[in-house]
Amino acid sequence: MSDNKKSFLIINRKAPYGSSAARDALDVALTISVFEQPLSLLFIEDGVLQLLPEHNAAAIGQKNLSANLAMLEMYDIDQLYVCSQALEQRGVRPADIKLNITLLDQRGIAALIKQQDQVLSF
Amino acid sequence: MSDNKKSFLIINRKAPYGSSAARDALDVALTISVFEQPLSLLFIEDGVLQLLPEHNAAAIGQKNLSANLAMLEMYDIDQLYVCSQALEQRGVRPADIKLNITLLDQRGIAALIKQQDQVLSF
Amino acid sequence: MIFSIVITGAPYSSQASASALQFSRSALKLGHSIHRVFFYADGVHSGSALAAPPQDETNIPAEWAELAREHELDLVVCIAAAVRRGVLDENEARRYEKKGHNLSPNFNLSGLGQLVEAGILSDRVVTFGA
Amino acid sequence: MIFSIVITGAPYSSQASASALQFSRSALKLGHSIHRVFFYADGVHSGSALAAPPQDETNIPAEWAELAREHELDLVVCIAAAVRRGVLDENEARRYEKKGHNLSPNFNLSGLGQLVEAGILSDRVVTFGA
Amino acid sequence: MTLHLINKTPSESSALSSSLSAVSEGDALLLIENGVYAAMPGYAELFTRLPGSVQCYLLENDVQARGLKDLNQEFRHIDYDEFVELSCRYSKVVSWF
Amino acid sequence: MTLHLINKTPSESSALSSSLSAVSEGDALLLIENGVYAAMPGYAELFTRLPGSVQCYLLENDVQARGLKDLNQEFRHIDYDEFVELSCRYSKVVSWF
Repeated sequence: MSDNKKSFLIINRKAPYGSSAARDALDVALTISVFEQPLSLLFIEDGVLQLLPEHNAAAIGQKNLSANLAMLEMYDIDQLYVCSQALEQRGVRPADIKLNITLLDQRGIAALIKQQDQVLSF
Repeated sequence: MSDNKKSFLIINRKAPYGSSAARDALDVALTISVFEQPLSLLFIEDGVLQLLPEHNAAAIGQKNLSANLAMLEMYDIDQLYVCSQALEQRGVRPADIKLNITLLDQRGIAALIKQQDQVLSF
Repeated sequence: MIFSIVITGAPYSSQASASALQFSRSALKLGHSIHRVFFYADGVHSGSALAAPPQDETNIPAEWAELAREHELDLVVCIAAAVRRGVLDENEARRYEKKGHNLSPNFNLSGLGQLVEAGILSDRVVTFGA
Repeated sequence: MIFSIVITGAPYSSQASASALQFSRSALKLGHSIHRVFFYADGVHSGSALAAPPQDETNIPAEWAELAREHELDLVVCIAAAVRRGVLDENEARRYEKKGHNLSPNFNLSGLGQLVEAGILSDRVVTFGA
Repeated sequence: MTLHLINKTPSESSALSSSLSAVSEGDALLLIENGVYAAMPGYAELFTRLPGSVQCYLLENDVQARGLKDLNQEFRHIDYDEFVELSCRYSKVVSWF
Repeated sequence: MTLHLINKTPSESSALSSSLSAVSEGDALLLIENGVYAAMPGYAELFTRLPGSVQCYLLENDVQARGLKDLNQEFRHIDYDEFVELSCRYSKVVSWF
């Protein structure tokens, strides 16, 4: 591994708002990007629910996650992978998601994990 | 409801040791019994795992739950109900459980809940 | 109706305390009474006087304290759950020889008897779980 | 091997911190080094100086502190996660005008950069999740 | 009659499946917090075996927070005031988490 | 090659099912904390589709704590020292919780 670069993958498995996991994961993503390390984000299981548009978290006294998600683009974090099966199970159409994502099946997810140096899960 | 008596049901749904839920539930059970209120305990889902014998929680720096379970008998808490389906799913034989329990199916569980004044879940 | 509320989840790691707060506000607004709010397990962190959330986020301990002042709510934090999690009042800090204490002044530490008594005296107990 | 450890669960509500402690002891005993232990999310409660568990239970904050003293471990508590959950050092207590502070002296508050730097400089990052 | 309160998604805990198997005739289900995701179209089948006498509710605050649309039409959306009223109307509240 | 660390029972989270579908040839699974319950006989079927090259381990401390007997024989019991050694042998550790 040259020049202290490591490839990071952040796995997002939790729905937003019920816990701090989604926000915690995005904060780590932005920090990895500040350190200019190769970074991918993978959304599986309930994690895909973070990507639905038009949140109104003020209704439960929280801040919208979408502001943090929008930061991803500002920070040029563009390796966003989404489990297609998780979308299907929940009845979400890929077109519902306004971010630029790459759909992966199980085999693709396993391959993505295999390629990384460090994997952090949330 | 006469004389400020209420019937309580404690639902145990969590495996022991991974969190404090099992211990928290038993502490509440003993307190209800001190107040001499009618009390039943229901073990469903992972909660049935609390009833397996021969724990050795010292291996993970905790105290055995069995001491707390033994207290149930000392306090004359004898309404212990266990979901038979939860046992089956996990491959536990009713004979493996050394406490005096009553097995219930789904219908029996629904009926038990229906009878109570207050239900606390853990 | 007489309600009591049980909270077993910590702010941030669960929505339990925030939901309970909104439920309690509605119940009081509708003319019901709240006999007691009981904080158990990780719920005890709702009683922290040291929590300092960002200004644009709800300060849950502060909102409970405010609601308690307005409506003379009885906010009880389970003493056994609190002490092991590092939520102490002045008495407990002295007992355990700790240098500080961090229980918000609008909350009280007490035993599980307060939960059971609430169950006996309330028409409804609503648990907001972790 | 250089390890770093991440802990996201609170003592009692999860086994994360206790498991991480045992893993760290084994790693050090086997001659490996631990670059950093990073406490994130509810993991920050492992750094509480006020936790007073019963005498016959493991005192997790105390055991981390002891391991840190023996092996000069770098115990870092995420500052943003800690401050909102009411885990403060003297500086943060002053900044937020709080009367007390409760971070155990063997722990330090710092930013997420410490987690990422640990990921870059360590051969293995092992997360103990809530 | 019981009001069952569920605050977890179908995959983050067994809360929903436990509650569904513990329901009696005339009970009600109320999904709150992450529980509201269970009203997404992909999960409709979970609720098909409920007795017709069981009313299903969703806490609108939590639905809005999460940007959910086109949810299961068997569920009526309520606010916190109605949540309190439901807690009164049913003789007890059982929480599944 | 990856060491997958699972610390939840099959019903308390989707950690196990997620990890099983993310495994590659030559990876290993290690069940710790409540994760060890997945080695109970009732759950044997969950592991039948794993590639034969995937090694399965159980943390003995957590097994003993819970009084578990007659567990799935596909799993080798290890202690914390061996847990550390496995973390070295595999090129990274991925946690599922």
